[in-house]
Amino acid sequence: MKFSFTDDQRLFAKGLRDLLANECTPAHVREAWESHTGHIPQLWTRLSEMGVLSMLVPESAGGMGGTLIDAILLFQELGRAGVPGPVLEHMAVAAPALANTSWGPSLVDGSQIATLWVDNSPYVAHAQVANLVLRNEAVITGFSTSDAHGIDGGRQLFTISGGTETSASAEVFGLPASDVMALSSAAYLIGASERMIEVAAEYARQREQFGKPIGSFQAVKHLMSDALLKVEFAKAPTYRAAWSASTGAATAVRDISMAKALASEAAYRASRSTMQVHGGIGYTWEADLQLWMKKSWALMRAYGDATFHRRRVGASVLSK
Amino acid sequence: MKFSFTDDQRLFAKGLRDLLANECTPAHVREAWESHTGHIPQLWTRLSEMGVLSMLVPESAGGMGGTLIDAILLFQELGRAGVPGPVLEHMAVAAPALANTSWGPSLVDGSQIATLWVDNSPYVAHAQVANLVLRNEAVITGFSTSDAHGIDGGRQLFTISGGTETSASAEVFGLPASDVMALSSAAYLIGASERMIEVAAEYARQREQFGKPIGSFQAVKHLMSDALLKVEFAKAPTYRAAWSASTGAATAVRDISMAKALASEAAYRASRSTMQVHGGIGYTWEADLQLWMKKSWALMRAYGDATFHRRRVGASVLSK
Amino acid sequence: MDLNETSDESAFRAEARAWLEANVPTSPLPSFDTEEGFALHRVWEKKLYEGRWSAVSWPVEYGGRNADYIKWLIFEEEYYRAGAPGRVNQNGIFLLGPTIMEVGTEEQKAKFLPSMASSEIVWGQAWSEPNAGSDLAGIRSKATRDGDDWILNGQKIWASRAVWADWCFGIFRTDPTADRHRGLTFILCPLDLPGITVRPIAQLDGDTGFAEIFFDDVRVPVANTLGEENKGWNVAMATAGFERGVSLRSPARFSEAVNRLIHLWRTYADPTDTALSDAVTDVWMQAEGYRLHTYQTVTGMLEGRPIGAEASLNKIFWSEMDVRIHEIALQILGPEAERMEGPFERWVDGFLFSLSGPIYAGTNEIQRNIIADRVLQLPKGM
Amino acid sequence: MDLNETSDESAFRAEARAWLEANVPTSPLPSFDTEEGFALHRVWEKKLYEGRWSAVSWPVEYGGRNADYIKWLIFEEEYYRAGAPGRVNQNGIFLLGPTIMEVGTEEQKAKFLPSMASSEIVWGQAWSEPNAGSDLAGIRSKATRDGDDWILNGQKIWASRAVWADWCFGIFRTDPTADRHRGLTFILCPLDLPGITVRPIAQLDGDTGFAEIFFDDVRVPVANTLGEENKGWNVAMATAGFERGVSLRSPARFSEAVNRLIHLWRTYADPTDTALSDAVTDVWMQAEGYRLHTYQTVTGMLEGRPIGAEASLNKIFWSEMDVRIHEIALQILGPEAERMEGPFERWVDGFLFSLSGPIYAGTNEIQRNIIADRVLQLPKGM
Repeated sequence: MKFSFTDDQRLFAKGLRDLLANECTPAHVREAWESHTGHIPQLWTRLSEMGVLSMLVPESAGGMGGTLIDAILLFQELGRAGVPGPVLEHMAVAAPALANTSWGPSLVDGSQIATLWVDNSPYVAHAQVANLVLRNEAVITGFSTSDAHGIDGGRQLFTISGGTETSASAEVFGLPASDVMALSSAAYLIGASERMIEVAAEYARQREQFGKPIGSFQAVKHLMSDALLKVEFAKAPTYRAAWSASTGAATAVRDISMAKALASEAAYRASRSTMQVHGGIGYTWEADLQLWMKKSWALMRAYGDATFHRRRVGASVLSK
Repeated sequence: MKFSFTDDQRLFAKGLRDLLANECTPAHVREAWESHTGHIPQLWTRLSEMGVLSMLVPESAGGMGGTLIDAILLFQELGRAGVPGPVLEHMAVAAPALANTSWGPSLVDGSQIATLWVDNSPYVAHAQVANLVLRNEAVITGFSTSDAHGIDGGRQLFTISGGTETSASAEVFGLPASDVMALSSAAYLIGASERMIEVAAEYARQREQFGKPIGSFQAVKHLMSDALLKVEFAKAPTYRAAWSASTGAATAVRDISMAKALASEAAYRASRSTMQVHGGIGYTWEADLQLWMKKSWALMRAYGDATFHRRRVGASVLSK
Repeated sequence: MDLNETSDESAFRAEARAWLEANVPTSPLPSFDTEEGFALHRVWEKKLYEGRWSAVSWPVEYGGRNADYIKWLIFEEEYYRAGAPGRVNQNGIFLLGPTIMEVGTEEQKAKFLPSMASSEIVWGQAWSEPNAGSDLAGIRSKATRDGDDWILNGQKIWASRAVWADWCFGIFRTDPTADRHRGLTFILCPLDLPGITVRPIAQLDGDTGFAEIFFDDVRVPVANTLGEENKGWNVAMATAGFERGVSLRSPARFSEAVNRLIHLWRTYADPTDTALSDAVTDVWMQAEGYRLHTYQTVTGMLEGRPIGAEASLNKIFWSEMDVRIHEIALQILGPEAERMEGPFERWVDGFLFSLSGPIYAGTNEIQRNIIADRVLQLPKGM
Repeated sequence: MDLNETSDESAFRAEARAWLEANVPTSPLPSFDTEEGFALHRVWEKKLYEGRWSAVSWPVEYGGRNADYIKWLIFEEEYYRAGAPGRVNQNGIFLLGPTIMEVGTEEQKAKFLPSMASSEIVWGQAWSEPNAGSDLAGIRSKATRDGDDWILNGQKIWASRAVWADWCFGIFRTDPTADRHRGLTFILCPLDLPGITVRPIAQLDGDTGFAEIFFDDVRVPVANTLGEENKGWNVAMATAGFERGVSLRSPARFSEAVNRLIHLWRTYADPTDTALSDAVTDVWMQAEGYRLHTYQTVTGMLEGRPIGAEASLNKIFWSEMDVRIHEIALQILGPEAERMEGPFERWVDGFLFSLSGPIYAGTNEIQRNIIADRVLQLPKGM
């Protein structure tokens, strides 16, 4: 029994963090929002070069051949930086699922962009910048899009129509796309939560009221501590879910649902607490906090909300 | 539209508060607990003399002829003092319900003590000190009791067996006994909550840690404020429920349930927060706080818990 | 205690209902935080004024109906029930107006109240500053006396409605030697004067409901002082007390929102899911509790028991309730809750707006301190 | 990452399970906070010791099995699974023992550890004082040097197990000129010495799990000092860190409680009531999350990443989870939840005990401050 990551896994995540610190600053994310593409082409290229996009693609298909354990810290780093665009959809599902199809090479090198259309939503995130949409048992290309005005500028929402369908499987490691997305979103939400807490802690150290930094007030300390608590206790379940999914454990679906339920609630709590710590500034467009808050409000509902996933866990542990 | 009490109503409540400040101190309550009777005979006599026990009995039957609006502040004062024994059961239900029976006079003057057996419990509170037990459609006398070890020494719990049944109605103002008890308990819980908050505020003013009164720390301030908030916002609904019950309003049952749900949750919150403010002392037998905490933990479940009553409200407001 | 309406109250309700049914715009106006919407809301206020419904609690001479607080609540219930537009001049009619009536000179009343009631003048609020948010006593903007004029310098922020408003009111430091709450003066100021720059602040939803106001040697007559010089803090606090206490968020707003939530629940939710029906019932009880609590409070005010620090309880209660109402709605909406536009945008927009509730008009943390210190008499600890 | 047990771990688990199945008393022992129960628990500890299961993580020479943290967690899982008795010498084996191993002299180890492992000596804990609860640095009890002895004077409170224990450990002020955390010394002391008075404190449930200890010119050898003189704070904090971090409440305790809760739910609850099934699922996730988090923490410790202020997160998490587990159980129990005795008394008693969790070993408010200050690096504010 060993519940930790290897040095290689940690180093790769650190490398990605360093890359994102330069290539995916809040200014970059804002630009992606304001361009109405929700996508940073140059970053996409770098993620491809680094092997992030192809982490879950078998080596035989030109990928990194990693497992979901190898990928889970990367999802978290993507969330820390609030990376916009279909990076989770492409990396966690489309690239590995389609690796051995004719789309494989262009998805591995990132020259084509894929996104997903999961069953429980009428909307397709990122459709406008995607070359193909992977649905349950089909790839759709040549579709047209209509803006559905998503709240998160880094996760633009569309309805799509038309296009050509080609049959394909959306399974990854034997799991349906929605479950793999639930897992990767859980990790992404944890990263986003950590970042919101860091940003708010920094604000609380600087901002003075009543002649002191507001971070010195217990009310602020406790808001922040409680937010951190929920995030920290969502991590181990998320890493365990990655392990269960990677090893084909019988509890994989339950464990993924537990991760997504906890991470969704942690992210929501973090968004509320860190906004409260920011005061009026947190309610403005100018404050970077919104980049992660809105991402949290979107992803906490996407791929099954906390209630959906809690009920799946309940169905598993309460029955018998 | 006038949502306030008359001067007479306020003065009577104030008179009861003054009486209880002398006759029902924490020391008196402890004595009732430790005697294993859960009853203060001398106080009972004074409550009878003052007209509290017969507040809801018609004047024609020798009572005060009051309404539930007249009584609601009295229930609250009884809770503030944590009055032990079957005072609510006797005053709110048995005396008015049986006023025109042969038991009437002895219940009005308090020379006999009545308690209740409501349907949703296998236990009868206060049975040992009661001369008669009023059940749905019968009065039971001459029963024997077996201690069920209630958590609240001021609300001793028994199973009863044997005895003689005489048919009687347990309705008051057209409402079943359980609803009248839910209403009176709601007010009692509000009084108990107010007292817990006062006791904890006093402790927080005196107790020093880190060189300051603990009440000067925001964490303590906010625990206390949040507890007060719930109590304050349970009051108007409870007074409104008394009005609805008194006037035979169509919403009387819904309004009583709303009051009991809110008061039960407020009392529980108050018990948790005030215990936390007390620290270790709050966890001891010596601290008076337990007198109201345990009463709260008992009454919040008796006569329908918050979930039962919330669901009744829901059935009323969500249907259609 | 009599919770039935008097016949007078019922007649008032019926009159308001009839007027609103006949006059409320049939389709919603655009947000009053846009130029077009602001103008249309001003037109609506004008119509309200002409029907003498814009400021029902004001004296008849200033355009009101001398309605007592109970009637004011009844009017609000009918107003929300009718789905009538937001009140673009709320800062004026509900906040500044009552303050002018309390401390203003007769001349100020005559000058400012009628144009406020008719929304010929719409008011922005200019209290907070970049370094004086929760700590309003940290105000640095100055008013310097020059003959019969004040010269205003400094910066205000979170000035609601100020982007399109005509005038604003705020407090300025007039005695630079005085500390914190002392030496401040309450001043009324047109927003089109030379030296004033209004910079809109975009909110989370992109709208500009707030602005920064920069004052650069702005000259206003000393006659624009409200209340005593150097006593602006007390004047402002009277206003803030009323704001937090009753008028900022009337109960009808939340009762109406909960009614819409129940409709949403009936339309889209699984009725056997008790977790969800409990949540909806809870907010129904909260809205109903807030309504009852307010009726109790205003009865007390009518009977001469003024509202005090308990107002802070209201602020916490309604702001947390508002967040909760919207959280539940968004949960019911599922994937639709991710859209800023569409058939449910009012819920999503309302959610974003609700998040500002625990922050503005004094954060809920500050309100909890106030309750602890003034109601529970705990020792000061700041 | 490999969350499967190694064959060595599985063998250890099997051995523990077999031994416990053969040896755990078939009916529950009386509370160890009664004289009779204390004695019976000591007998049980003796039996554990004889099986070498009383202190599995200790070195073999002191009666342990040199089990690493993972195996310690496995043992705890089996221990709770078997429904084995509470650990009357927890203060010694889990708190003081590891501290002695870290800072004790060889002589102290030889003297104290074997008798601790066998519970020949049961230890009470004597840290808090009437005016030093959350603020442990406010300690006033004194130890004055007299030749080779300390003379102890003062009063301790919340001394757990001290009513029946043999020895206690605590910190005493040895340098009266030093302030707060400085000038304190960690001292071990028999409880049967002249000058010691132990006054039991009755808890909410009437049991006496705590005591006050009065020291009146109590003489103990200086050899009973643990760690450096005047450095008792650091020694105590090392112990407290371990207590809060891992050993105070092992995850198995809560997993076991949640399993009992699920059984209660299956037996008595309406399975279609999602509000209730959600609540039960939530605490299952909490217990499971705490278990996973602990495995992650101890893997980190085994790999050389020591636990720091994050220990405070654990303390808040398990104590709030424990309250919640019992709240849900009592809700399911309905009228039975009002009884202190009866078939469900374990739940009611457990509820009362759970309420002490957010208070003892440093209130959760203090833990939140620690997290804010040390993990989040917020400015000190006390």
